Formats: sequence, C-alpha cells, structure tokens
Amino acid sequence: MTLERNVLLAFLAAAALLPALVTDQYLLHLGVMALFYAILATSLNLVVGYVGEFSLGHTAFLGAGAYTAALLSTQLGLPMWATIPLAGLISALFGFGIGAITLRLQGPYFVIVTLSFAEVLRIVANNWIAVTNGPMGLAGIDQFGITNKGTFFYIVLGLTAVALYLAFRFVHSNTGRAAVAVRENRYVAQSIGVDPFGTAMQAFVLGAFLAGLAGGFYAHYISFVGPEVFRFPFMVTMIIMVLLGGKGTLIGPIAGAVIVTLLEEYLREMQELRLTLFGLIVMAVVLFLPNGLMGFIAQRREQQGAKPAPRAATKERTV
Amino acid sequence: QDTIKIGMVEPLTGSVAYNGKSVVEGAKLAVEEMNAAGGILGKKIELVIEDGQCTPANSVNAVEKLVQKDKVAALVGAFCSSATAAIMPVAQKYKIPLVTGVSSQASLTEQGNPYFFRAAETDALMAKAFAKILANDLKLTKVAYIGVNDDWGRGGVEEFSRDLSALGAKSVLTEYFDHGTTDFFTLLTKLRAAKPDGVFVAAETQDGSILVKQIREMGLDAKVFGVGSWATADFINLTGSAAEGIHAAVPYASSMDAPRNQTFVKSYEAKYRIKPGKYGAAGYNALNITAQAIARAGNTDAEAIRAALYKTQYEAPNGVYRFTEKGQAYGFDAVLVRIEGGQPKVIASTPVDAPH
Amino acid sequence: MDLDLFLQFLTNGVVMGVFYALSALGLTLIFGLMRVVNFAHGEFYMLGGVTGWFVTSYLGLDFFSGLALVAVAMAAFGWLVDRFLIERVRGQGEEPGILLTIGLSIFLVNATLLVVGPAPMKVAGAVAEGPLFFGPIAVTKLRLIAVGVGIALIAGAHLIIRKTRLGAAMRATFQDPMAASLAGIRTGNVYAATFALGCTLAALSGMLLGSIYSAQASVGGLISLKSFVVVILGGMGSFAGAIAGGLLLGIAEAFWGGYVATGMVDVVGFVLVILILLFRPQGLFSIRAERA
Amino acid sequence: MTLLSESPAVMAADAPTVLTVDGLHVSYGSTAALHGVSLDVRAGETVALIGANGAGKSTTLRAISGILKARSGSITWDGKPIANLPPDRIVAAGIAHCPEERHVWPHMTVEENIMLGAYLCRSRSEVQRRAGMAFHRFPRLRERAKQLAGTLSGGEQQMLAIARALMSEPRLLMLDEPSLGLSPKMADEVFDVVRSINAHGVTVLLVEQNIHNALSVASRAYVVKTGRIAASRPAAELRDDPDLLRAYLGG
Amino acid sequence: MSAPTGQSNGKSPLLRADTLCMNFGGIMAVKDFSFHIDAGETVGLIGPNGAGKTTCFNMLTGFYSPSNGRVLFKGEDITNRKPHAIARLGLVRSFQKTNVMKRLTVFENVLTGHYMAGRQSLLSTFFPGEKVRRAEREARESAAEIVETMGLSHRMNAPASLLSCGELRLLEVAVALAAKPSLLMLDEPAAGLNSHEATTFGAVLKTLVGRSIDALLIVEHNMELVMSVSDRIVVLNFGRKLAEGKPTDILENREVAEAYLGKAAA
Ligand SMILES: Nc1ncnc2c1ncn2[C@@H]1O[C@H](COP(=O)(O)OP(=O)(O)OP(=O)(O)O)[C@@H](O)[C@H]1O
Ligand SMILES: Nc1ncnc2c1ncn2[C@@H]1O[C@H](COP(=O)(O)OP(=O)(O)OP(=O)(O)O)[C@@H](O)[C@H]1O
Ligand SMILES: CC(C)C[C@H](N)C(=O)O
Ligand SMILES: [Mg+2]
Ligand SMILES: [Mg+2]
Repeated sequence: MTLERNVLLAFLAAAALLPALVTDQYLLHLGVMALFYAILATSLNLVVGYVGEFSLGHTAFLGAGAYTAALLSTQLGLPMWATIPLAGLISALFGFGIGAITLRLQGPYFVIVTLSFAEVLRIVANNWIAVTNGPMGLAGIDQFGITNKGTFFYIVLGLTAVALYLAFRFVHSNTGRAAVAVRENRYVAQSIGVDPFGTAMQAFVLGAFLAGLAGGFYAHYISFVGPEVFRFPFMVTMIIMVLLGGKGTLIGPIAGAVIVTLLEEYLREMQELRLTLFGLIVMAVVLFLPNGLMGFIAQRREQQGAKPAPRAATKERTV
Repeated sequence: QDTIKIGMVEPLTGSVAYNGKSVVEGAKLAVEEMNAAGGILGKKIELVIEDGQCTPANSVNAVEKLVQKDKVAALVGAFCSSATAAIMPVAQKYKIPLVTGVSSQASLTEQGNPYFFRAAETDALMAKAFAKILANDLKLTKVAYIGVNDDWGRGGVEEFSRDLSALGAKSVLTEYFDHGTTDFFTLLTKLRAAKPDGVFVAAETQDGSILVKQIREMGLDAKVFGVGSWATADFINLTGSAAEGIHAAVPYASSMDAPRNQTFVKSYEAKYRIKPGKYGAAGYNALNITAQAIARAGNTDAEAIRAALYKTQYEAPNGVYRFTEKGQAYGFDAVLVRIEGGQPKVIASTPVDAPH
Repeated sequence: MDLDLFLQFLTNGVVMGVFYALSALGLTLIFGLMRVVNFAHGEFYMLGGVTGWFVTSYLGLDFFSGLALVAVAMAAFGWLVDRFLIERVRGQGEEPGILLTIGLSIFLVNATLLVVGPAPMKVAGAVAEGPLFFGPIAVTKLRLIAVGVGIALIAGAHLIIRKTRLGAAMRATFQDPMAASLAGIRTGNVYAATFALGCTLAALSGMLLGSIYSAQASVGGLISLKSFVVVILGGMGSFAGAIAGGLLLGIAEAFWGGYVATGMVDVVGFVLVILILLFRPQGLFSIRAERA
Repeated sequence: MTLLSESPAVMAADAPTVLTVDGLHVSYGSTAALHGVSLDVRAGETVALIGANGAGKSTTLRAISGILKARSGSITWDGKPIANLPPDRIVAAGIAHCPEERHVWPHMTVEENIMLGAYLCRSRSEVQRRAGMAFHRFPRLRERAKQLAGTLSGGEQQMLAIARALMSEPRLLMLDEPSLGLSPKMADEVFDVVRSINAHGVTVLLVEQNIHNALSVASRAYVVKTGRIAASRPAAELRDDPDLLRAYLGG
Repeated sequence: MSAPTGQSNGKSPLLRADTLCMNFGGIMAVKDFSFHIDAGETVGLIGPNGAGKTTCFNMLTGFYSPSNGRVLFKGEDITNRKPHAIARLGLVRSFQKTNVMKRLTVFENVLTGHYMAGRQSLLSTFFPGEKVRRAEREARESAAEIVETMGLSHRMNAPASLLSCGELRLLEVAVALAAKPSLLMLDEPAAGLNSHEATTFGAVLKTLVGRSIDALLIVEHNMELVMSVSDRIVVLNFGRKLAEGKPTDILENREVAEAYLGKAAA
C-alpha cells in the first residue's frame, strides 16, 4: 500500500518535470494522450478490477463527458474549469442510471448490456441532430487560446492526480475492500453485510465520473467531438491498457496506458505492418504475461522470496 | 534537408480504408511523376503517409507526428470530415497549410481557418450542377432519397432533394442507413410502397453496390442515380448486371475525354492495373495542387505556400482548380455518367462554379 | 396492400433472422458454451468470406465445392488457434482470453488487409442472381438457398451437441473439465474440436452471406457486435435460445425499420438486450443451476 | 471380526501388487506438496491413506489419476508406467478417481451425470445396466434423476459423485473423502457399497477423514505427513491403538 | 435453561422461524418448519441428506425467500430481506461448500470480515478523518486477534488458495466471527476435518458462545461434535421437524436413529 502510493507519487512528480525537460511538442502531445488514457484506464479498472465485472460500455461515460463539455462550451460558452468537472458529474449521473440496470447482472450478461448502453448512446448521438449535430459532430470547441502543449499537459496531469487520489482512497477504504469481497466471492460478501449492488454502484459511479473528466478534457484538447467517442475502438484501447498493465492494481493501468500509447505511436515506423504487429504484440503479451505487467512483477517478487502473490484463482462454484 | 516533405493523413485501416487507399494511390502517382520531372525547388518530394483511421483522435496523433517529427511543409487529408475538422485547428496552430481532396462537409470552409483548403466538391455544388439535367433527362416526378447516415450522405440527400424539389420532382421518401449495413430489403420494401420513379442514393462503393443490387433484387425498376465513387470498375463488378443504366454524379470519371485525363488514366492503369476512380483522382489532384503551390512559393515557408495556394490554377485531368478566399475549390469539371455495358459513359459535363 | 407490406416485412425479418442466427452460430459454441469471450468471431466470419472469394474466383471452384474447402481449411485453422493460443490461457479466468482474442482480431484484420487489400470482394453465388416472387413477396433464389443451408447448419450443429457423444463430452468439459477428464474425456481435443467447429460455422456463414452481400476485410467488428447480441438475447449456453435470439432480432429490426425508421435499426438489438435482461437477467432461454 | 477376516481384502495379502508409487514428487506451481511418496497396493486390497489436513493425500490421488503432473518419481499400474499419462488413458486402463469436493456437472441432470460416468463404454445396453445398478445403490438419486445436479443438496451431490465414479467399472477405485457431507447412516451405506465392490474384486484406495470408518473397511493404512509417507500399518493395529493413531494424526 | 419444545419461556427468543416452507418446482424441500433459538444457546440442526437443512439456512439468511412462513430476528420480521441487510442485524452464516476469498491472504480475509464495523459515508471514503483511521486500526488489531483464536496465526499472510481444506473451514468461521454476529450459523463447519481436528474445533466453538457471540446454530454430520457442543438439537427429515430435544434424548430417539444415525446408534 505504501509502496503503491510512493510509486504513484513518483510517477506524478516525474511527469510534472516533463514539460520542463522536453520542448518537443510532439512528445508533449504523446504525454498528454498517455495521461488522458491513464485516467480512462484507471476509471475502467475500478469497474473491471474492483467490481470484478467486465464492462464493454465504458465509452458511454467517456462520450457523455465529452459531449457535456462540448455542449457546455459551444452552447453556453462555459470555461474549461467549469465544463470538465461538470462533464464528470453528468457522466456520474449516467453511471448511476446505467449502473442501476446493469449491476443487477453478472458475467457475460453484464458485459453485453454495458456494451448495449454505449451503442445506444452512440446511435442517439448519431441521430439526435438538433442537440449533438449528429454525424457532423461538434467542432471548434474552445481551447481558450492555449497553444502550448505544456499547458494542456499540466491540466491533464492535474486531472490524473485527482483521479489517482480518488481511486487510491477508494481502493484502500473499507468500501474498497467490500468491493473486492464482492468480486472475490459474492456469497461471502453478502454474509458479512456487504450490499453487492450498492458497493458495486459506488465503484461504478466513481469510474464513470473519472471517465467523464477524461472525456471533458478530450473535448477541449481535440476540439472536436463526434459519435465515434462512443465507439468500440476506444473501448478496445482501454481494455488493452488495463489488462496489459494488470487489472486490480492502481499502477498497472497507468503503466499500460503509457506503454500502449507510446507503442502505437512508435509502431508508425513499421508503416503498413503497424497494426498487424500491434495485434501480434498484444497476443504475445497475453501468452507470456497472462496477468499483465503487474502480475508478472508480483510473480517475480514472489520467486525472490518476498510476500507470496495470489495465484490466478480458478473459477469457483458455490453450491 | 534534401527533400520536401508533404504529410498525408488517410484511413488505411478500418472500414473506409478501401477509399483511403485509393487516395493514397493517386497521391503516390502524383509524387512519382513530379519527382521524375525533377521534383520541386530542385528537391525531391517525399510523401509521408500516416494512418488516421478516420477518427479525430488518431488523425490528430498522426498530424502531431507529421508536423513535429517529420517537419512536413504541408498536409493533405484527412478523409472523413470529422477527422478533418479535428486536424484543422492543429494545422492552424502550427501554421501548416492543409489541403483536403475529399472531405465534403460544407461547414469546414466556413470556419475561417486560413490554412485550410478544400480541393473537392461539396454536395451543394454537385446538386446545383446536376439537378436540372437529372430532372429533365430522367423525367423525374417522384423521387426517393437514401443516404448513408453521415455528414456526407446527409448533405447529399439534403442538397439534391432541395434542388430537385425546386424543379418539381416530389420527394416521396427520405431514409438514412448506417455505414456497413448489408441488408436493405426492409428499407426497399418501404421504397417500393412509396412508388418513386427515381431513387437518389448517396453511398460509397461498399454500401452502394449492395444497395443498388438489392434494388433490382426487389424487382424495382425505378431509375437509380446518386453520388459516390460509382464510376469505377470495382463498383460495376460488385454490382453486376444491376449496375446497368444507373446514373452517378461524380467530380471525376476515368472515361472523361480530356487529353490530360487520358494520360492520367494511362499512367494510373500502368501502375495499379486498375482505372482511377473519384478518390484516386482526388489524391492525385490534392498532391499536385499542394506541390505546385510550394514550387510557386519558392520556399517551404507556410505563409508563402498559403499565398501560393490562393493563386492556384491547377490543370487537373478533370478541368482547372481554383480556390475562393475561403479555400473552396471551383472551376473543375464534374460529370454525370451512366453505366452502359459495364462502362461508365459520360453523358453530361459541367464546370463547378464558385459558391456564393 | 397493407397486408402485402406486412408480409414482406415479415419475410425480410425471418430471412434476416436466420442470417443472424447463422452468423452467430459459431459464437454460440465458443462464447455460449465454451465461455471464451471471442472477439475474433467477426474475423473468422470475415476469413470465410475472403477465402470464399479466393476459392471461387482464383481457384475457380463452384460455390458448394468452395464451401466444402473453406470448411476444411477453417476447421484446421480453428484447431490450431485453440491448440497454440487459447489453450495457453485456459482456466485463468476470462480476461486473458478477452485480451488474446482482441489481439487475434486486430492481427487477422490487418494481416488480411495486407494480403488482399481493403476492397470489397465478390463471392460467386450458388445460383444466378435475380428476383423471385411469391405473390407480392420478393426474395431471391440465393437468399432461399442461404436460408436452407443456414437451417441445415443450425440443425446439424444442434444435433451434434444434443445427440452425439462429442456433444455430451463438450458439455461435461465446459462445466467441469477436471471431472470430464476423470470420466475419460480427452478434454484437450474437445476444446479444440469445439473451437474448430465454431470457427468453421462462422466462416461458412461468412462465405454464404458474402455471396449475397460482399466480403471485405473490415466487416468483422459489426458481425461480432450483432452476434454477441444474438447469443445474449437467447441466453448463454442455450443453443435453441440463440436461434430464437437471431429470429427475434431479425424480425424486430424488420418491423422497426419498416414501421418506425430505418435510420436507427441498429438500436433495436441493443434496446432489446437491455429490456430483456432487465426482466430476465439470465436471458430468454437459460436456467440457473446454482445455489447458495 | 470373523466377517472381516474372511473379506477378500485380507485374503489379498499375497495377491500380486497392481499399483506401485515410488518416490513421487508433486508441486503446485512453485510450492511442493509431495516430497517422495512411495506406496503399493495389491490386487483386491482396500488401502486407506490417512493423515492431517493438508498432508498431501488428495495430491497423491490426483497424481495417480493424471490430473497433476509428477515432477519426479514413478507410478506403475499393472506393470506399466502411467506417470504423466493423460487422465483419459488412465481411466481407460481401469482406474477411477472420485475427487474431493464432488465436481458434479451442475447444469446436467443427475441421470446425464451418471450416464457420462461411463463415457468410455461404447455399448448402450451396458451403460443402461450400470446406470440401473447405480440407481439401485442410491435410490435417492433415482428420485432426483431429472433434477439438475447443481441444485442437489451437498450429500446428494456426494452420492452422485460416487455413483458416477462407479460407472466406469474400474479395477482400481480411488475415493477421496467419500463420506464427506454424508449423514452417519448414509456414510455407513456408502462404506457397505465399498465393501461389496471390493468383494467383487475391485481394488480400493481410500482417503478418509472419518478414521473409524476408514479403518473398518481397509486392510492396511498409510499415514501421510507433510508430503511423505510416515508409516504403513495394518488397519487393525491402528484401530486398536488410539495412542498410536493420535501420535500420527495429532500434529 | 431452554424448554425442549418449540416454545420459549417468557422473553422472546433471539430467532424464531414460523411454519417455513420451501417449494422447488413441486418438491417441498422444507415444510411447515418452526423453531427458535434463545440467546446463550447452541442449537444443533441435523437430519439426513437432502432433509432441508441448508435450504433452511438459506431462508433464514435471505438467500432464498420462503414460499411460506416467516422469520423473526430480535423481534424484527426479516422474511424476504436481502442477505446483507440480515447480516447487518447480526445474523451471520457460513456455507456448506467452502466460500472464502481465495486470492486474499488469511489476514485480508478476516480484515474484510470487519466490514460492518467500518462502514463509512462516501465523504469519509475520500477524505478519511481520525475516526475512520481509528476504526481501521481497531479492525486490524481485531483481525489479528481472531486469526489467533482460530489457530491460523502461522498462516496469517498466506493467500487462502494455499490453505488445505481444514484450514479453509477454520478461516471461514474466522471471517464470520469478524463480522461480530450475535447469532452465528455454521453449515457443516467440520466437514473435511479429521476426528482429532474436529475435537479441537469443538472446543473453540464452546468458548465462543456468551463471549463473542450470543448464540450458535450448527448443522453438522459429525455426531460427536454436535452432541458435545449443542444445548439442544433439532432434527429435520424430509423437510419436517422429526424431533427436538437434549442431545442425550435425541441419541435415544428411535425414529432419529432409523432415519439418520443408522448403525452408529443401533
Ligand atoms: N490447488 C492448490 N494450489 C496450491 N496448493 C495446493 C492446492 N491444493 C493443495 N495444495 C497444497 O498442497 C498440500 C497438500 O494438499 P492436499 O489437498 O493433498 O492435502 P490433503 O491431505 O488432501 O488435505 P485435506 O485433508 O485437507 O483434504 C497442502 O499444503 C495444500 O496447501
Ligand atoms: N434449486 C433447487 N431446485 C430443486 N431442488 C432443490 C433446489 N435446492 C434444493 N433442492 C432440494 O431440496 C432438498 C433439500 O436440500 P438441502 O440442501 O436443504 O439439504 P440438506 O439438508 O442441507 O442436505 P445435506 O446434508 O445433504 O447438505 C434436496 O433434496 C435438494 O435436492
Ligand atoms: C464518404 C465519406 C466517408 C467521406 C466524405 N466525403 C466526408 O466528407 O466525410
Ligand atoms: Mg484432501
Ligand atoms: Mg446441506
């Protein structure tokens, strides 16, 4: 726990130095994207790693946040310090509504229903032209004259810090432990007084809130929001980050986000082979690090005689 | 630096990769020809192509990389209007001229972005050019409109239905479908019930070929016309006999009979063993326009290139391109083709006027 | 008049329903029974279409010999994928499988793009094109044949699972592999056979439907999405359920598209999933055998 | 006592050895569970493995039936090495293993569970005959033939697991805590079944926590302690010497 | 102390179940079953396999809702309440099939068991004050203590997946104890323990009632254990109450012997 906290603090501190050390705007842009994805991955991890259910609909919250910020900015002219938190809050509301239905379900049903919500929202965004401008999207979202990537970098770094703080507090609280209990064994959790639904809801809404913040930032940074924010490719990227880094840890998703963002960019060198190789790398990672980077590190530590790491639990049946 | 770099962002993967690849082919041909003729400013042109997947975020990533890492002098792309809308502010921020050969959403040139140029038709321009010919030649009285549910499809349907209605052709049905839809029988059942004598379709090869085929499979014999890259061998092959007799309004067809076009088609066919279509020509033109502007500018300074772009007078296979001060191209020819015996036959040709 | 319209919508719905059930068939096995959340399902379907195009237009085979060849090739492919990839993450929970199949699907799409390019491809059909009328109802011969082949495949797969030793071995293996191997079942082969069968069924539907529409490297994503919806609608692990799910989806989309709006037909499946699971959290046709 | 001395288990004293385990090492991942277990079982015998929790009894059975790989050591059945053969080959060779924690197939009916127990038997009528026998032995299961196995009570599932293991009509039956979760009466009945199949010549290797019951059916017992065989004794000897037994099991 | 029949004398019992019925698609697993538990008591619930004991547990703790009948706990009607709501009232159970959090360590399992003591508002989750920190400290101390009581200290930091069957049963009881129940219900806690281990376990159980918990309800097939810990025994057969009384009386009951004990009693 303290080790985890120190690693996270060190990460934030190192990141804070980046704009001072690098002036290359392209690298800063990659830094911004990596942090943006780090928030998203952290938020998805709250659901996948701590509720223990696999959500394929997390783009619902990214999108809700992005559209909220875009609309507030283009329609009402609100400034960024207002639109981004509001984006988080509106997303949290969406999280509450969607969670109320989906969290009753488990396993594959949860997976597909969350996906369905994201798709429904995408289709609505694509067709409700009066509000969302449909497939034409919302362009020209205010950037308040920020032309230096460094400024955007500090904004997204601040958001990352907020996200990590909230996630850290949640995960290491009594409620966070309850969420783990639900994930590990629903029956035990219930019998010690944990309300599986309510606990999962807290993690789910927190995840939605963080994804909404990320979405709000995205709207201003890219300055364009269209229905594709709800689309599956974003989801795939998030999943790869969380699982590659290692779910159920706070460091894993951050590491995953940074690695995947950089990997995707540096594979540009490979031209046409880019995504083919990317697919192969993803497969190789699963085959050689089935529990992600953090799982691998924990395993190494175990072999070196440190505290034994939990092994992959085989599926349990309760009779 | 011993080359002049031009950056290109197109969808090379994902569901519009098919069209993106044609744009890239056209562009590569243009660069090859120019380099064979000695390049510009005494240097070779180097085309740096990145995959933007037609999504805003990926296209922005690609542009950041092209500008910061490759230090390109100018940008060409991105295919989909949404992706182009997202990279326009980036181009403006870095003060790099951006030329699109494809993105057709009308509002793009209305944003007052001084670095943006559109070397392509808009739906409004196409409609204005052909509505009259269509209404008169096909004797349309009741028209049904079907468009792919994106900015381009919606734009096409709106513009054509406005102009055709003004000419007295009643609009009896308007429907949109999502890109990637494969079965149109339900839509066509409604269409059959509406009894139109003409069906307007705004769809690209992939959706359009299936749609046109199914119009015939439903036993409908209404006249089919529309916009999209239909004047291509791929489209005609995929559509089969159902393609016979349909009309397409396109900014380019390989069967246009200008001599400049014949040389273009010849070299394109020699290189790719297929005749160029709308998107191949778009890539070719966009690249030539950009490179010629750099040549005229005399250096790679952005302001000089921008100024040179405004003075464009590019002799394309399909007419002459000029730009308005908003950066909208005009002056080039657009054609109406009819598919006959598996070949696109030009039946009308008209230069595209500048919008007011 | 209105009845004509209704009948045509119904026909469209049933045809589409069979097509949906057919294209989800492979996923019913791999996801519904085997519990591998297979994100590469759409890519297996796509490979069927693309290899179908290859064998009919390059090798010049007729449709049905082509279909047979594709079946054999894709069965081998599925077997290898299971043996060399899926096998390695078996029993480690569902996430490694999800990541693995995501990687596989990214690889397959882009490798296909490299090899055959992004253009749509035409798969030669079983019979000539052209409309066919039953009174006011229009279909095509090709569609009728596809429906026929589809029903045969569905029935065949159903029989294999319900009536054969292999089927019993499959169910035992997926419910408790340890107990299955103690009963003498070669679980490794059962997994691989199921995966191969699922892969083959996906590919066959890809070729069959590719001959009606077209084949293209990028169709996979959409197919996967719809197939997941179909499998979930019926209920995991219920074969008949998935068929019903397909029909339900096809018919609902046809009527929604027909009487409401075609623009948003894709929303129908997702709304159905949400509504049905709201009231029946285990899908339409599945039962629970779990107790506290 | 007279009854016991006439049982085949005792008569088997000079029968040939059918199963030999020698120097067996097994580990779960990086943690070793068995450190060189050696034992042998003669044809027609009933042998019990007893020992404290976590001693490695179940692990031994799992290695014999092929569910776990042996890291080193040998397992010989009928004179042929079977260590590290896949489980299906071992079942085919005549060894059945009724595992700890029941492992019934929850979404299949009781009847399907039973039928599948005879998976390797190709003759339909033979499977029917064996199923009839199973239902005869466990009438409760006949009552519940169409119920999904996952909804059975704990004890009912235990009966089902045993009935299923018997369906392969093995020559060596390995039972892991067969009386777990059974009522005293039912446990007695299960042990009667064990005696009766043993009387028909089936060799039995038994892991059992209810020491009294275990020693009443077995002729010999091995005491397993932290992954090793600590002792091998005739069952009667242990039964009659509670202090000795406590010494073995206490820790 | 407690009357041998279903009637308690004077003050209301801790738990009372009235005419409970449970119907599974035509099979009456439990029928018109009434019983009660008083504070300070240990009650044994026994019966043949499939008699309905576990089903009973599930109805009392909200995992099943009874087809008929009602359950009163501390005078409150808890029929059809959610399992976690019932647990919060102080009624905590273990399961027949071992249920622990396999990937957590023994200590973490027991610490998690303290959930109810540390329930907190959303605000204090994100901005924990001194109170929360104190609760956390106390939970940690208490967890270590419980692990100690159950004799698992040598396994304190081992993941539960490494424990043997018997240790898992003990851990389950430890987790339940961590929830500080007033009525603890254990479903076959000694299954998988050998005779000696069961005896030790029985001794621990006896020390609990009156100290850590108010009352204990235990289902168990190990007769020695049940007889030694129970003050009173209820026998279920085919979903109905067959007998009820002091352990010695039950042992002598002919019907019970026939239905349940078999030769052991004969
Ligand atoms: N799946 C597993 N993963 C890791 N370790 C295990 C596993 N199963 C058992 N072990 C360990 O192996 C050792 C032997 O376990 P085994 O199950 O063979 O004991 P046992 O004698 O059968 O005990 P019990 O009487 O509790 O069933 C124990 O220390 C246990 O912790
Ligand atoms: N969901 C269900 N559907 C059908 N029958 C069920 C279901 N749950 C339990 N039963 C039946 O109800 C009866 C009572 O089961 P229960 O688990 O309560 O028995 P038990 O007394 O705990 O037995 P054991 O001592 O074997 O654990 C059993 O015969 C069981 O098969
Ligand atoms: C066909 C389309 C996807 C491209 C279109 N011309 C656009 O502007 O977006
Ligand atoms: Mg054991
Ligand atoms: Mg029970």
